[in-house]
Amino acid sequence: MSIDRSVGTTAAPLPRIWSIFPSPDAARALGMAMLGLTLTLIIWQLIIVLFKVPTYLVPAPTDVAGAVSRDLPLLLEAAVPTITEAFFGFLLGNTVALLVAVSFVYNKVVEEMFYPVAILIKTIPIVAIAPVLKIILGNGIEPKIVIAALICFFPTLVNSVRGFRAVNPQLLELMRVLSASKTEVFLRVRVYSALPYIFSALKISVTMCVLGAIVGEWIGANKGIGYLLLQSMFDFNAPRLFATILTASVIAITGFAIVSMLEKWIIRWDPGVAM
Amino acid sequence: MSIDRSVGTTAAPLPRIWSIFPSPDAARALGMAMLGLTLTLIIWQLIIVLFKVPTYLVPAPTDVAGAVSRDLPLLLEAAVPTITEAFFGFLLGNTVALLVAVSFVYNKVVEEMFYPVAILIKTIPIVAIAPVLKIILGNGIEPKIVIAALICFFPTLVNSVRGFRAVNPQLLELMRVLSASKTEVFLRVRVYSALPYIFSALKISVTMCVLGAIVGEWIGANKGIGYLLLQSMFDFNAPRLFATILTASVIAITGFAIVSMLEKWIIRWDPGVAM
Amino acid sequence: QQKQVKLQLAWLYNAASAGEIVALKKGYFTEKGLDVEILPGGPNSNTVQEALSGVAQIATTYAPEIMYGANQGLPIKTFGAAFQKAPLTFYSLGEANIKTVADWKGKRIGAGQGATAQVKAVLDHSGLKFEDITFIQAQIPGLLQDQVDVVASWPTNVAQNAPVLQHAGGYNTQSIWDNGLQFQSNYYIARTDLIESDSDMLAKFLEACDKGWAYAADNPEEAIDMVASMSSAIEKDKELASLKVIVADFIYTDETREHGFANISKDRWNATLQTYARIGEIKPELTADDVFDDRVLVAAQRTKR
Amino acid sequence: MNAMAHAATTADTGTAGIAPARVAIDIDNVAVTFGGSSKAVRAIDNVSLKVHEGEFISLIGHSGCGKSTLLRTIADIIEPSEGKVSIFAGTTSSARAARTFSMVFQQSVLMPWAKVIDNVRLPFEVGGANPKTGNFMDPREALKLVELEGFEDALPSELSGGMRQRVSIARALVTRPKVLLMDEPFGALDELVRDTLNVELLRIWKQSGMTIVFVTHSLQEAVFLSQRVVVMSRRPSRIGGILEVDLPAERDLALKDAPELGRYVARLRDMLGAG
Amino acid sequence: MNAMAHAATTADTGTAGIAPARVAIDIDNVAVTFGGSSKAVRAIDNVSLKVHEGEFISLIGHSGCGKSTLLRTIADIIEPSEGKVSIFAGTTSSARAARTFSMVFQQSVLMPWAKVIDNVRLPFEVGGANPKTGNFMDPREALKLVELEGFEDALPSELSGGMRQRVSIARALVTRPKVLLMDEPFGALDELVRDTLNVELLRIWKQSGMTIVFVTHSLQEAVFLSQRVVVMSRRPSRIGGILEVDLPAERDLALKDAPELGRYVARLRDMLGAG
Ligand SMILES: Nc1ncnc2c1ncn2[C@@H]1O[C@H](COP(=O)(O)OP(=O)(O)OP(=O)(O)O)[C@@H](O)[C@H]1O
Ligand SMILES: Nc1ncnc2c1ncn2[C@@H]1O[C@H](COP(=O)(O)OP(=O)(O)OP(=O)(O)O)[C@@H](O)[C@H]1O
Ligand SMILES: Cc1ncc(C[n+]2csc(CCO)c2C)c(N)n1
Ligand SMILES: [Mg+2]
Ligand SMILES: [Mg+2]
Repeated sequence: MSIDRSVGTTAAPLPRIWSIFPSPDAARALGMAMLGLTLTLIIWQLIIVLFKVPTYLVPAPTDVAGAVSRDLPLLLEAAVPTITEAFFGFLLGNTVALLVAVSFVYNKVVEEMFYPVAILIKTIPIVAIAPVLKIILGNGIEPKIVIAALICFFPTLVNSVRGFRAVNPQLLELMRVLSASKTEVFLRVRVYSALPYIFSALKISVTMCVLGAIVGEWIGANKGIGYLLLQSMFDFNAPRLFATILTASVIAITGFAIVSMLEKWIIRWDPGVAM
Repeated sequence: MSIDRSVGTTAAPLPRIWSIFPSPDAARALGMAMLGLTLTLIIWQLIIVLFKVPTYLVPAPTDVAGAVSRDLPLLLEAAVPTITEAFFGFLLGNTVALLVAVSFVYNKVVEEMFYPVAILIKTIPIVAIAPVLKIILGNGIEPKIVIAALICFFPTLVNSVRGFRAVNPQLLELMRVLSASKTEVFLRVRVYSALPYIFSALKISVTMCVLGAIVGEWIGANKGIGYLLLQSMFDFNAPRLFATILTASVIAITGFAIVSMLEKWIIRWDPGVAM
Repeated sequence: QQKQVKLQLAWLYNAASAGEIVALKKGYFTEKGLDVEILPGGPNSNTVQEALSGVAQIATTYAPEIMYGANQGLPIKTFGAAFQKAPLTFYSLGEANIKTVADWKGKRIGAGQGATAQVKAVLDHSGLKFEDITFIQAQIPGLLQDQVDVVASWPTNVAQNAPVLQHAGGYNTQSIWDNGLQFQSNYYIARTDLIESDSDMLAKFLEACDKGWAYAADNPEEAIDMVASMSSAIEKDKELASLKVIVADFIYTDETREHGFANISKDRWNATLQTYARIGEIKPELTADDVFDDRVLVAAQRTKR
Repeated sequence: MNAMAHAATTADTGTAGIAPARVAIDIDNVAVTFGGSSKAVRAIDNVSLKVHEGEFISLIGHSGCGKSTLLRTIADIIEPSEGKVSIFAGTTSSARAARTFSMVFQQSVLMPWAKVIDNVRLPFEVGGANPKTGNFMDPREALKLVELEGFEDALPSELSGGMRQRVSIARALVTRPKVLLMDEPFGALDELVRDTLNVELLRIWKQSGMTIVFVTHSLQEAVFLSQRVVVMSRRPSRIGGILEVDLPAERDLALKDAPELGRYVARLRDMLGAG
Repeated sequence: MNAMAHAATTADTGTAGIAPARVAIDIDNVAVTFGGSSKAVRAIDNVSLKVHEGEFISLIGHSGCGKSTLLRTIADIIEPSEGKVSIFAGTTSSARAARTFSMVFQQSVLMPWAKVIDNVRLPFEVGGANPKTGNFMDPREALKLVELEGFEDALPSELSGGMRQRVSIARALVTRPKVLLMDEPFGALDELVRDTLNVELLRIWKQSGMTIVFVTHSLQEAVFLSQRVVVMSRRPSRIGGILEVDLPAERDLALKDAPELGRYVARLRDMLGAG
């Protein structure tokens, strides 16, 4: 049963120290992930073989593996700009989302007025504003960062607004008795209550910002995963196309793993508990 | 201070009854949303006028208003298929996400193995697999539903996995003493603990599924918001393009409002509290 | 003193922009006193808007975009056309036995949403109506998977068409060019006011492109190397095949032999505009003068080849 | 017979009764170590104790000495690091599955989203218990027992601290368990309610032949209720001594102020001080 | 002087002391009504009481009668539906801002993410309190006072129930407030610790001249600590009576078992039963 985590064990675990090296836990998770991916690949290969799916449509994992080994330098080279764009887009989008969420929590009226505006911005297709972005931000990395940021902004906004409000009311009473200012309540209580929600959002947006960077590259680029994707599509080079998608996935999965590790490191208390 | 909600008031509120009619609260929220949107439109108009932004790039709200009034029947007609696709995509994507989240929570190994696979699926750009989707699902409404579902699947997965785990450990101990089965723990405790997370995810995915339906229509449709969007873009009809985007936003905002209302109706206890 | 000029391409760097890239790499632009930057495009780029809004002074784009832009009164015109013929061609597998557009009746016709008008125009030319066919958004895989009977593609994209070209049962084609829709492609466009005020610069630009394309035609391998040096993911063999088709069938035609590189035919523009007006795509009052300004072509020294 | 003479520091003294009853709970050399955030804590060490069927036994000891830990070990929530616990000669987990025992937690553990009545009804709805076939109590009757009629439909957040604790007690009684584990059940109750519930508990105990393990801080309560009082020493906690209470089986409230009870209390105080 | 003679049912009896002290807390005709999920509950009604500076006053009453509600009204957490509360002739909210009072909540309210020492330090870090200029206690000293040295770095989830409550007490003492509001602070503590803390509290009280309002369920504790004991009647609660405790100012533990204390307790029990 999942209760196990509250069970005292014979041997006390070693004291937790901050380490950048993967823990045995992380190694196990990695192994399991590999297993899961391998299984998926096997099923995929089986489907390709059994249903005789042509390569130009969906290549078999073996074809993709061939493309990966052939095009590895190309894939790695393409990964660099995309990772950079995704990274800064992630930072930008989430920072803005958190700031907006804070303003929403500080001021209900602001929330009621501008939550719909946030949704409106969310529903603008990138193509519709690409020229504007190009005019304002040029042809460099900036518009791609902004697009990645735009795409990962919303989940963090919604989750952190929720999180900042999911506070134990008794803690709020305590803070009131201590005459804590809104900011102090925020920094001492709401932030911690919101952390599980925020990390959940970061996990969503870390994958979305990779997609955002890719779509951002589609407004015009000659490098990056998005570019490679387009070129492979245009060339009907399905193995390379799927190798490129796989590269994007690896970037996203790595980002997800990093956020998960950060989460484990930061949320050391049980987020379900309230004292 | 936000503590106010725990403050007893002189007059006891009327007992809460389920009503489909908007409450005074809802009316106020609607008013505020209108105010927020109006303010945004005014700022937008000012920017257009002050910076002399040409209409072909970004039209002024007045131009868009003209397009809306001219093209209203067209917009409404286009909204119908898109709403249908988004709605079914929302149902499908969230149902699958919840089921997968449940399987993850039931079985840690499954989670470790297939969370990365979920991210992989999430990072596949729709355009890249559009031909495959078309072959499997045809040219009807199905591929659009599937794309909308794909797009809104991930936030719900991540949030509900988190939510199902954010359980007060004392409640788990209680359920253990009562020898509750995993399913019972699930239905009686985890579901409720996860509800704030799930609703947060639904708010994210309700907007995303509209975008998903639009993107779905881009790979092949002759009606719907996505079709109209592309057509307006081809025609350089910027006012109509933005009127279409606005229609999409209205759909998304309405979905968001419905989910928020459902949330208020279902989560009647304070989600920050643990007894 | 070099003049800074930006060229916004309609697509990624590839064989279709080999001439321009060669001109850049070989310094032909510099020779003309132009410091050119070539910006790649993509599916999320809109070159008409970008040329209008100053992202670039010059852009390349396709005929429908230009007509729709003119239809909206956008101040943009073509001043040259790298491709003398629009390549759009409809492919069907040999077994389907579709020899002419007339055979399309009752068939499933596949193309992108943007090519709907072209399909209409071609149907109109053969006396068919749009309702006589089933229009489906599709690409080559749709044809191979029997989702459509006919599919639109560009013969210049050799890699995409390979499965059809190698199809055991053979294949049939109907190009729009041969079926009543004779517009050109890969037009050079600029703001109307720029064409009026600085046709000299645009003429120099065109002369450099002319030189670039000529060099690419003579040294296709080297041209592709130059393209590849700007875009890492190019597959040289595929691109070389494309370039050869592009040069042989689209850059240099009887038209260029007579009038010179990048020539635009006013009559063709007028005919195309009429066709588009007839099928209800644009206003009937548009003429070639609304989409084309010939002063650059006139001013430029162009190779006849 | 003088009760003092019966005080013993070993665990295996017989019960006060004449008929040799079955052993209900056999705690055999149990130790529990927690792996904490900074260091491992050995909460209890080397605890052995036999509780006989039908016995009422109290645990007392200093705050933080391990009373709750011992109770949670019996309830199969914590696995002992060393030694083992048997219930009616079987494992704790089979006893748990058979609903042999109920537990009242130190802090009232209620589902914040469920009405009071649904919280009390919980044991019927999970773990395979069927109120139709079992010898169960009516939830409303249980609520009456703890003087909470009229609050059936209230949410836990609308109750006072003592009222919440009484809901927990009602929930534990409702299945009429053979063994009742109570962790400071009456701690938050005023004397009057506490007295009532003390008498009520004794009545139920006698009527049902239940075995009760009762943690309390009130020495008076311990003596008043129990046949034996187990005194736990400071951490790492062992059994510091056991006091047999040789008072008549029929006990009424008058006994609370009686000098013989006072003598037991004084003796217990000595034992605690020495521990 | 016989204490019984001083028992009164009106609130405005003077203090037992000779010097006419200032009024610290003036509760003037206060009523509180809660709007519950099913029906409105009037928790307290028509309560008037003057607490003098330097007084130690206890509140007793049945579980759910409104003791916590009254304390929370004084602490400016709940706004009274009728009447008003003044603290040193000012409003409760200015007293709160001035850190005139501290409060110990009925259920220990701790930040689950913060170490014990950081929980105790909280009052210094919010609300503008500056430990350098104020007459404040060292957090470690406060922890020592509640016998928790060595647990500075533990997380609240690693503490026993009683230990958590002691952390709350330390946190309340650390600012050396002029008024101390304590809601069953010693409810979860064993008698020995409770006795120690009783004596310690009396010492601090006398030394500092604090005013203390103390909710307890132990009549003995109420009498032992207080100068006056306020008995609250059943819901809707009013003041059922006030008992003046005319015991010597110097009280030591021996007094707990003294017959004169017993007489006061018996009297209180009668008053409670009547209420
Ligand atoms: N999850 C945990 N992690 C680490 N230490 C723990 C944990 N739970 C309890 N402890 C430690 O075990 C010891 C015993 O705790 P326990 O709750 O059993 O005490 P208790 O006797 O019930 O005290 P109280 O009377 O205050 O409730 C305490 O010192 C506590 O710090
Ligand atoms: N938020 C609330 N909503 C509705 N009713 C409430 C709320 N809080 C308290 N009450 C009601 O007010 C009454 C008084 O509660 P209060 O907590 O003051 O009791 P108390 O005297 O402190 O009891 P205890 O000794 O059990 O702690 C109770 O009947 C309770 O049901
Ligand atoms: C399948 C297909 N994809 C994209 C385009 C648009 N496009 C991209 S590059 C280019 C010019 C050819 O190099 C064109 C027209 C198309 N027409 N057909
Ligand atoms: Mg305990
Ligand atoms: Mg209370």
